[in-house]
Amino acid sequence: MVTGDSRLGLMVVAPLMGAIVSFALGRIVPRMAGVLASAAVAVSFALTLTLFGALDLSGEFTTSLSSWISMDKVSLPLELLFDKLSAVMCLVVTGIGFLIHLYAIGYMAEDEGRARFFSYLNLFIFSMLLLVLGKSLPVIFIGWEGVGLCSYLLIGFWFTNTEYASAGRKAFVMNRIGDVGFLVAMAILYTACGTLDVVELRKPEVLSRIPADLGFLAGLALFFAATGKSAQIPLFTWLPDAMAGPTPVSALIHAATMVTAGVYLMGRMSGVVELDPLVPAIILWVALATAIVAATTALAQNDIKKVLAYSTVSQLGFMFLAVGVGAYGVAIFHVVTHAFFKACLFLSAGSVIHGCHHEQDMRRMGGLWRSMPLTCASYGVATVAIAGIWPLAGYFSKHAILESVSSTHNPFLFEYAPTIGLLATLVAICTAVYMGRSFILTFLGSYRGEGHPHEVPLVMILPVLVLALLSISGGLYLDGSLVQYLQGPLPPVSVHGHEGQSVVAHLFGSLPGIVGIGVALALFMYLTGIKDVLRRALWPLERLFAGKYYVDEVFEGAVVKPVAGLSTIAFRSLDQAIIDGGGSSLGSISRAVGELTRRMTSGQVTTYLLGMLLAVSILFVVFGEVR
Amino acid sequence: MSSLLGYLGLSLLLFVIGAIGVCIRRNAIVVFMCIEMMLNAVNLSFVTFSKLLGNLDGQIAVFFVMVIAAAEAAVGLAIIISVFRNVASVETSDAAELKW
Amino acid sequence: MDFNSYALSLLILVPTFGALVCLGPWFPKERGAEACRWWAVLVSALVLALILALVKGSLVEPNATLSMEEARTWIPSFGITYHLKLDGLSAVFVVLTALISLVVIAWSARPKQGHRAWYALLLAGEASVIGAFLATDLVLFYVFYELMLLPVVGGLALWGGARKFTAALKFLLYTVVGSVLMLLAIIYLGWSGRALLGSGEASFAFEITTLSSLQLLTAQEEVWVALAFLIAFAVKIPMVPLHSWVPDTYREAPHGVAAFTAALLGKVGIYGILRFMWPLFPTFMVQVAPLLAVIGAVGIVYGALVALAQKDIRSLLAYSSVSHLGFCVLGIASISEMAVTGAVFQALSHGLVTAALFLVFGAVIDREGVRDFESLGGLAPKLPWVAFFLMVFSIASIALPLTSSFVGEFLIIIGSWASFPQWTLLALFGVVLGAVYTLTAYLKIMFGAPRPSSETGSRGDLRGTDVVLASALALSIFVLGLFPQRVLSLIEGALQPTFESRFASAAHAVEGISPNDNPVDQAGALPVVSAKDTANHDHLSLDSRSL
Amino acid sequence: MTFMGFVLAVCAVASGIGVIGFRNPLYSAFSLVANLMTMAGLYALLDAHFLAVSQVVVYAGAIMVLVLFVLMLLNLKVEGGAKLGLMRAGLALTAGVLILVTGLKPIMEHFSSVPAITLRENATKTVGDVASIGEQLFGRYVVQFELSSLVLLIGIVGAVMLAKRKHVQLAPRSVFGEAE
Amino acid sequence: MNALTPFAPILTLSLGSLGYLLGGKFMERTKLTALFACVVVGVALYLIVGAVDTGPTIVHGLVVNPFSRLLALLACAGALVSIVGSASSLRGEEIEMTSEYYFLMLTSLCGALLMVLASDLLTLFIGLEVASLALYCLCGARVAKRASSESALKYFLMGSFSSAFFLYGIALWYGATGTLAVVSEPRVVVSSSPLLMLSFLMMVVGMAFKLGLAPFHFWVPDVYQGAPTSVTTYMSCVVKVAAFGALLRLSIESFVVPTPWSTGVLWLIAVLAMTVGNFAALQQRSVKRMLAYSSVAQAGYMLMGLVAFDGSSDAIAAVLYYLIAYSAMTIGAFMVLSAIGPDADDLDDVRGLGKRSPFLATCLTVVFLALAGLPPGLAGLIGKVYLFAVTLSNEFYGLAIIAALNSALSCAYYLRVPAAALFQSAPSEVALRLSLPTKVALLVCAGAVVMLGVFPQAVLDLATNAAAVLSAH
Repeated sequence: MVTGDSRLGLMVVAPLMGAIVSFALGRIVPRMAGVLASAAVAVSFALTLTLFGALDLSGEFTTSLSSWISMDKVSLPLELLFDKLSAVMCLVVTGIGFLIHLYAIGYMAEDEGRARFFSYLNLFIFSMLLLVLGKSLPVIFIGWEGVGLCSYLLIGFWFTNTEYASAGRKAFVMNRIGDVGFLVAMAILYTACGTLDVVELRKPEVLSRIPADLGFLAGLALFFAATGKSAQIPLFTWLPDAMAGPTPVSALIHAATMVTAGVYLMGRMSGVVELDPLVPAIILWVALATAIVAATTALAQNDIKKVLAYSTVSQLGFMFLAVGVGAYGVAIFHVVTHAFFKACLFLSAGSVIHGCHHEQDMRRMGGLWRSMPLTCASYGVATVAIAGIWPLAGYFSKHAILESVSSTHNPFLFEYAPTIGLLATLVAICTAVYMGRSFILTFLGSYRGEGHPHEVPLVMILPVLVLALLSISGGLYLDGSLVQYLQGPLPPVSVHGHEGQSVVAHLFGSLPGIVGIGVALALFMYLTGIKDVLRRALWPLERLFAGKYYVDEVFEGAVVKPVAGLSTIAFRSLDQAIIDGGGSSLGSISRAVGELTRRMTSGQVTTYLLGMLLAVSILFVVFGEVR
Repeated sequence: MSSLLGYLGLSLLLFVIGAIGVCIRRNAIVVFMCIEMMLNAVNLSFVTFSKLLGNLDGQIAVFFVMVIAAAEAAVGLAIIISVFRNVASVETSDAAELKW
Repeated sequence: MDFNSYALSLLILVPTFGALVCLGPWFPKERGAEACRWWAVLVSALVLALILALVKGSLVEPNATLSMEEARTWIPSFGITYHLKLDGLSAVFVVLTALISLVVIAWSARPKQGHRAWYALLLAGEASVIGAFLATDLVLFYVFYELMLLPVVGGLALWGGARKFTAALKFLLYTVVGSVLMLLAIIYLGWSGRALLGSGEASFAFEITTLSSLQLLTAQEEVWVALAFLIAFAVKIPMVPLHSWVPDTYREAPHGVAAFTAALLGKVGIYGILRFMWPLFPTFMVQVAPLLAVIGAVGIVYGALVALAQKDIRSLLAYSSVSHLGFCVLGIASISEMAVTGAVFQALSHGLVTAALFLVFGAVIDREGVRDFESLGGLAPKLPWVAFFLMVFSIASIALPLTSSFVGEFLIIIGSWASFPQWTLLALFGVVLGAVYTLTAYLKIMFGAPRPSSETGSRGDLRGTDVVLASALALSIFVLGLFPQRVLSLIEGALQPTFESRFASAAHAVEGISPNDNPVDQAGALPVVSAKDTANHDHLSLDSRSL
Repeated sequence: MTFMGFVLAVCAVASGIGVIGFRNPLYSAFSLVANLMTMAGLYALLDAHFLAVSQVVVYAGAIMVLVLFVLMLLNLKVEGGAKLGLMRAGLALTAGVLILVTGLKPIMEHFSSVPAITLRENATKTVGDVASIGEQLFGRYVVQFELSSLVLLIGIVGAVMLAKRKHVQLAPRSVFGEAE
Repeated sequence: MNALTPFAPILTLSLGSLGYLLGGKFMERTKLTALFACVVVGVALYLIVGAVDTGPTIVHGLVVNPFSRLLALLACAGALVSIVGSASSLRGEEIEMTSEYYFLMLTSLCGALLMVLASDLLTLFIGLEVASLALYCLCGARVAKRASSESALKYFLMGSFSSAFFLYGIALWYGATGTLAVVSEPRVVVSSSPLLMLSFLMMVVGMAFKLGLAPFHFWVPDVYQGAPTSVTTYMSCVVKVAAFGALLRLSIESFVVPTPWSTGVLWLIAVLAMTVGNFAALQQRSVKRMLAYSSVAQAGYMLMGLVAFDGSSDAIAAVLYYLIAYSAMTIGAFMVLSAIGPDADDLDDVRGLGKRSPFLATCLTVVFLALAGLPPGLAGLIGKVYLFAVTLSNEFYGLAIIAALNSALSCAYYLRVPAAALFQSAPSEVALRLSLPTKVALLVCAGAVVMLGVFPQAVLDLATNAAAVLSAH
């Protein structure tokens, strides 16, 4: 173990500096902002690579940023830990982050607020690095909240549109609700174990200090936190709304990195999560439900980014499936591959939007393969990848998840394993269908929009191509090895790679994806009549899907309205009427009494004299007889 | 000696009558006269006590009370005249500008 | 003449003198305004420099404990002394006072008329608040405690809004009713002190260390006396349901005075509980802790809920203050060293944040001429600096990490979980609501399409000095958020003696009323006691405690 | 109480009631004169001869003449009968009765414990003739006697100040005084 | 010669007042009336300071001891300050017969001194009447003003009425003890005989009237408002001092309180006074009436000390300290009004005072804050602290709490005056010009209000010393 490596600190600080510098300098030379910000991320990426290279030789790296809270008996330093898990995450964050920064230079070239944008983006990278590098839960929480803030700022980047700004607020608040879980977990763990250090919290002797019921609660609270950040039921509706932000943001934050923080957290705190086997079971069911709901909803969306957003939610559900069965490594594997192809998808979609003059509705696209061939190619590759078709990246990770689900040992899940497997496979098919649909609607057929779509500049297409390449090769390269690599920080997983398998087996494994894409082709390209028949037959379902399961409405009715009502009641009935009114009425009562006593002095001296006589007589009566 | 105690009772009675008069009459001069009557009632007590106790202090007190009553009369009547000049009445109910 | 023996008095005298000078004829009506401002800035900067010089040593040295005293006789026959003391606890608040005063004074926006009175009031307010933070004699404390009303009432009455007199009266009555009861309690204590001191020179004793060293009151007396203190401080802090002066006062007061009041006055309540109630009524404090926890947690949620329903910027800030200070109450109630330290830190941080918010929101109100955020909107492009600082301080207000508020709230939550998990959980919902109303307000004011109608009364963005001042506040918020440890140990050093000497015995005394009978739980409720044995080098290990 | 005393007492009460009962202040004044005279009689019965004489001279002679003079000077009308509130009278009567009831017992009973023989002895000791009163006045009470002159002086000066008028300005002046 | 020293101040005042009868015309012409009064009171003050204690054998009705000396001193000082301060306002009040005016003022002071120095009840009563009769006339000194004569009439009628009660009390005391001396031989405890109790009640009624304690307070607002402000200034201090001196001495020396019974009586009156006074003052727009009601309340606070009297000197010392502080406050408050103008009364007249005369506004603020018990008027605060202290230490918790709440309530109306003066705009912007004596007197009052709080020890010692005389009995 190496302590105090300055590279680690620099890696984190570089984007922060980038944020400040690009903000300050960017106001003066707007064009420089993107370059500066990208450079900062590049530095981080480079440092990550060097550290990653050194990891095998020297074990883990730690460094301390600040002693933060250090009192007599309480010590909560700001320390960073670079182990294999954080290394992988860092590579994803800085690597893909760098690509997206590059892309954004082109994408945001026309925007007035570029400096602000890149500054936020860099700030995000900084926060995300803190999150994945945090050695103790408070540090992770700092990053956790930091990315939430950046997400808020970037979703509402075009703040003159109140809807966008509201979407940002929604994201933040939903995340905040989740954060309650994080804080509760920290409180429980600290109270029980006296430490919040993630390394400590992996040790069985430390974990054994947690009483059983609290262990359950802590695990659940952590998962609750993760549902907020990673858009799982019940806190997932913010993610589709978050598409209000610029597309690079969607790619970076709401697809590749931030939303996977929940998965990362589960992995980091696997010891706590698994204290009570009921917690993983809950995670699994929630994840499955999320995957299904999101996938079906994606079927009925027309906004290209919304489709991708629901797809992300659904894929995150897949990751949590792995978490639920204890296959953290596999989950991380899917995080990585998902980062490749989803970032690619988003950036391509961004290019499409950019090329179509900010049109996002797929019904007004089509036939774009002619005008934007490279984008079309990348999007296609990524679609195949996410559909889970061999040999592209998605196949390996998704297959690994399905495999691990079927081999679960969790007492609460054991007997349901086949059902879960079946449902997960259905979701996989569904994924392929909606992705296929989006590809078909966007790139095939004939152009239905107005104006002339055009291919995007090189600085935008290059990152997309790199990501497409990664989507193709990433799975092959990382299959098995990544899960193996993560065995140290994460609990061992029984799933193995696919090395020995034949092509036929692979193709058989890709069957869901192939079927899905086939269905999509059938329904949306060749046999559109059937689509209409189906649509008529299954209209309630379509309604449900198109209406996003009415989750927003339910949330509005079950949470927002009651809170608003409660707030009005608290203000009007309680605060103004009773508390304030009580005080005021005390005031008016005393004024009235004052008026009364004042009127006793009527000006009539006879009355005064009578008053005095009466007073004397009362004194006599009251005190005269007393002995 | 019950006769002497009777004087004490009479004194109290007269005092109370005077006090009641003070409270029910509105003519300032009559009120003043009632007060004089109250003082007189007290004087009777003084004299009676003096008799009962066998010392002359009570009677001396009465003497001084008379002096004071005389001065009071002078002052009081002057005040009443002064009020009469301002209000054109000696009814206390007319001199009720100051109130509340 | 030794500087140190006068240093503490100087902290009070310098601003007093400054205030008197402000009133003099040398700052004439038209031309003297800026000169008067600079004079006041100079004086308050001097005070800040002075207190920083006094505190510096213990901030730099890791293990130095801060303790300065100045004691003089005042009314010997009555046992009333002029006794000032600067320790970690008071130092934190005095620094806060000096800083906030400087910022409020230097802030360019001030009422159009009456600059002399404005600066004199602010300086006098600074002097009295510092006095309250330094006094250890109860009567002296009371004097300063009442003097603090001066800037608020004066500010309200001179420059307040339409309903200023109602607001001033309400403020006054609430605080005075509370404080008069406290005065009775103080006197009762002082009298009890006489009973035990025997036939000394002084017939009464009001000095806190003397008083707290004696077990003066019977259990029942303690309840009544402590209750009187508690009510007074509860009004000041303010605790729900004694808060209804807050919205009126904050709504009607001029920005500077509102900032001053919100940032500093309530802190005296918190300080008072820790400085006076803790050492004097340890048993009571342990007994009342569950109630305080409920009040604190309910206050957090209640304040946040009510804030949600506000349309007026100032009312929103008022209720958000109620909500945020609920954390302090919760922290104090938990009687865990961590949470209490957190509570003090939270108080400090709230002072910085809320003053900043009042000033920057004040800039919005000044420029737009309206204050209910339904009629504001889209200001961000027009007022970039305001938007920037408002965002920074809003973030700090909702306690995002790396801001000082986070440190406070974090410590409170973690620390009080051991004692009151259910109320801590409730408090956490306040955190969520806090984000909702803060961001909603920000959204409504800053975001959205710019409104052409709001162009009237526009005076441009923040001025240079204001930017510097706001930056200073922001910087201190982040520095405290990132490097809180020195300040924390300063606070801790001051609190620890009380903890160790008083609460150990008090906890045993009230063992019967503890929610659980398990001895482990007892230790859990008072982590300090158990932590001594189990603390290792890096981490504080606590005995587990079941829900 | 001797027969004479009883008669005088009845007269005193009757004239007292007359003072407060007559609507015409003049009749009240005459009743008061009567009352004062009965008092003088009572003093005489109580061996306070000097006081009895003074009573007639000072009260009936001086004070009442003054009162009557003022009454005549101001030419006062009869007090409005309708205005005499019944409630007020009732309250005053109640209060008076209460005082009487609560006061009478302690006053009357105080000397009941004193042996009658002592009281009779005491009674013989106090004869308020001019000599004995004069001795006291110019002996023990000389200071008070001198001070009483001050009282009378105040009466004179006060009356002068209040009743004498110089040039009266009737036009009201402004609250804030005038620039001189 | 020593035997005569108690008379020296009395003699000075009476001879001084005679001086007005002899040289009044001359003094009026040369405008020396006020100066002469000041000189006389000054000499009297000096003589009081120099007066040696009379021993246990009391000759000719006067007693000098630290207690009576302190009160006499206070009365004289109060009179001096109010005479100095209001000398220049007589003209505005249209009081043209200044020599008579000062004659009456000196004689009433003389009466007040008699009240505190008297060793027998006869002297006390004469003093009471001297003081009262002179004040009745003084109240009507603005002969052409209706309110003035009305207040004189009211004061006169009610004062005489209450005097009758007081006199009856003396008669009953005489009947019960066989003596007219303040201190009976042997001393009798009030609750030992019903007659004494009756006597005590009667005397308390008489004194409560003079002090304006509820329910005998009806005259206070009308008289304070109607009388010339200069007289109100004088009266609010001197009468209170004298009556409190008399009440304390009667209660403690004559009736040997405390007994549970007498405490009950006084408790009730104190509570009634502070409550009625404060509530009635709450809604006043007339500052003079408001101050009048407040004086009712303040008298209630002071009575609290007597209620709490337990035989030790603390309680009485508290009353004395508060009396001293209160004198300064009330003189200051009324003097500010009379400095504004002869008819300044409504809150509107005070408005914008800060602009018209900053000095006056400052004095007003200090004094009113002191009345409310708020710093920087520390005297009020310390005085209240002391009173509360003795009340609490003798376990009158209810009384203390009532008083505390009352004093909180009182802030509501006290502070309206400085608020109006400082924070509201003036109806007229004319700057006020104050005469030098007024300024000096105001400065003395405001200074005393602050300094009595900052350096209270000397005064506290004095008060404790004085109180020790009473508690020694």
